[in-house]
Amino acid sequence: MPDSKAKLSKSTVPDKELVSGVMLQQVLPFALLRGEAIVEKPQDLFIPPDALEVILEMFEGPLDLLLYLIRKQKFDILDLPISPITTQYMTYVDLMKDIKLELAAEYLVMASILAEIKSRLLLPKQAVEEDEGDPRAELVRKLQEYEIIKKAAENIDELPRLDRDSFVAKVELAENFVPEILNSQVDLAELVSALQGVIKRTQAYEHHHIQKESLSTRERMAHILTTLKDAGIEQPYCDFSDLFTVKEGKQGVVVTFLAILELIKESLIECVQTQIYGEIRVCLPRQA
Amino acid sequence: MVKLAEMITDKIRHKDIDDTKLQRLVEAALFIADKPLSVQLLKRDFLIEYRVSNLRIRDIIIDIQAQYKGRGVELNKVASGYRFQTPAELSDDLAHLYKEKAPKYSRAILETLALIAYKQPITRGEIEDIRGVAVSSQIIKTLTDRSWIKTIGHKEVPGRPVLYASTPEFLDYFSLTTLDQLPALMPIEDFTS
Amino acid sequence: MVKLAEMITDKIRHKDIDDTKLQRLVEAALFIADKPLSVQLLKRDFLIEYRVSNLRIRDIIIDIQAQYKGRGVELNKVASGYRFQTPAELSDDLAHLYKEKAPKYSRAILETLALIAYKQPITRGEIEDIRGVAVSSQIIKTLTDRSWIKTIGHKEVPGRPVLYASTPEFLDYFSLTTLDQLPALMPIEDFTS
Repeated sequence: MPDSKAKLSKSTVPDKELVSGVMLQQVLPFALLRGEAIVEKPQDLFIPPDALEVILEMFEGPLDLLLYLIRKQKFDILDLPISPITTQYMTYVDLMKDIKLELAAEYLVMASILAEIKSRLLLPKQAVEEDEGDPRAELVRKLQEYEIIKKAAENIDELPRLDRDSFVAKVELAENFVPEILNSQVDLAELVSALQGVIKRTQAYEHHHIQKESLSTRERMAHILTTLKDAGIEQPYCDFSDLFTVKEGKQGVVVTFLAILELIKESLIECVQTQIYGEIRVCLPRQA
Repeated sequence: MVKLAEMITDKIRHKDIDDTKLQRLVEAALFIADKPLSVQLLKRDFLIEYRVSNLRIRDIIIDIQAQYKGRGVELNKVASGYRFQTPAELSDDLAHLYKEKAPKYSRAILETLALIAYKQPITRGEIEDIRGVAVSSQIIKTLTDRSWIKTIGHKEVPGRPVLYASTPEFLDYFSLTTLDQLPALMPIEDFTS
Repeated sequence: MVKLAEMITDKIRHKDIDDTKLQRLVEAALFIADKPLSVQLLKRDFLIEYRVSNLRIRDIIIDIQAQYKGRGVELNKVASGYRFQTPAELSDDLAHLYKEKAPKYSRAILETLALIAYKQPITRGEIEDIRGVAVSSQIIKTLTDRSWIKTIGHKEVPGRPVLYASTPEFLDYFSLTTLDQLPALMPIEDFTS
């Protein structure tokens, strides 16, 4: 049905159809349907229900509907003519009900607010208490506040945005790209439990001497070997005395000495003395 | 903990880098990152091995920006950093291809977003008050899922309602750097014609 | 059908485009497309409104390729078309951004490491004797790559097997100053019984 394609087309409403007076808006075109103005007198004019639904659903709420009515008729918002606005508002609310539009409670609350303002305005001026201002003031404030936000939302919608007005550049990585591999974490406890696992598995207990005390000797053995290796080809030896650090005290000397003895025993180093009472030199064994 | 992290960084950040190489790396990083990169992020994630000052990175970025002037993409500063994007002048030519795919947002979403952006921090009740209608949970969810809004605490009134604020991602999406750059709110108009 | 499509295309393809604009558009298209673009695709999806020959597009692409030489990204030809990529030379530097976790070390690796730490200097054969299984070269390589073990010489026995010891890096990793600080193994009586 082409009727359902009705569009709200505020800007194209011909000016002559707008009555600029305040109280006489009987013919209010608020939309064009296939080129014809739709006016808000449903009893006089057939409005296809589909089209009406589209139009009514466009309102974001009672404030939006009120703003629309005010703007369309160029009412002065600061001097709001409550009576015609209330009438028109109620017409729309009735329409919404008629076409079974899910009518939010907010619309009915607004209707009662309008009715209340209207009744207060109808009271003789003297009856209004001194300190009570214009009963429309609060409504006007809300309408203005809402209109500012309505406009702000429209502005935001028009801002250049990604994927509509601007697009982010994206570039592939080279074929040879390999992500960094994070090393696995190891806990000291895991290391200990691994070793204890080995020990438990071992049938013979010949490695019982693995204990804390021997470690310093073992470490010193590794240290001496490293020193000798680092001594290089030019001078593949080290003076015996250089292996000892006086700072370490007696215990350090003992550990170093034990380490040297153990290394000699395991044929990992050799000690040479080129002359009697000469310096003892420690070196790696000559290659066979 | 911070101490340790600093020590590690100091240990890693040791290599020198010349301007040509630095520029290549920064350029490549900006192109492959899936989000805008700040100077800090560039330094932390891409230049970890190099000894390079924030000032030098900033200078390089300014150089790159100049070099891309008038090209098919330009280097823009948005709220959370720098990113390469197509210039506004090309949007008409490029947009037709993506028009159907571009997400559209309802007035309800845009009005809620506008209220949060302009009046933050704001509660849901305050939004409902100004809009005159209830704010559905779906709207809040959509805005949160897009990372455009976040909760930043509770208002100390009965019920302690959640307070919403906008995020840098919101500004990024609209290619803005700060909230100041949002269009000015319309001054209250006199409606008399 | 083909005839009709051609006619439509001819009708749409009517605008002239200068080289500067063409280059900007092609460049932008290549940067925002989510797949490589062939000359045909460029023409169909991004230049539909313009009267432009394949040859001209190809020339523009060659120009762009030249302009990006030595920069942070380069324009490469792959099977299905052209796409911007980071240069191969930058891969190492960019690797930091994408991190993958290595799998946890196997029991074999941990046992080998523990034996080297507690029994150094030690040969591979000795480790195998104690563990009762062969020590794969991969295990030695993993621990060497990690800089946790090193060779410190040869044992003067037949075959002169290499001797392994732990490194200062090993101590650093476990926050130890000396090997003495390695935890004592379970008390002797626990495993003599």
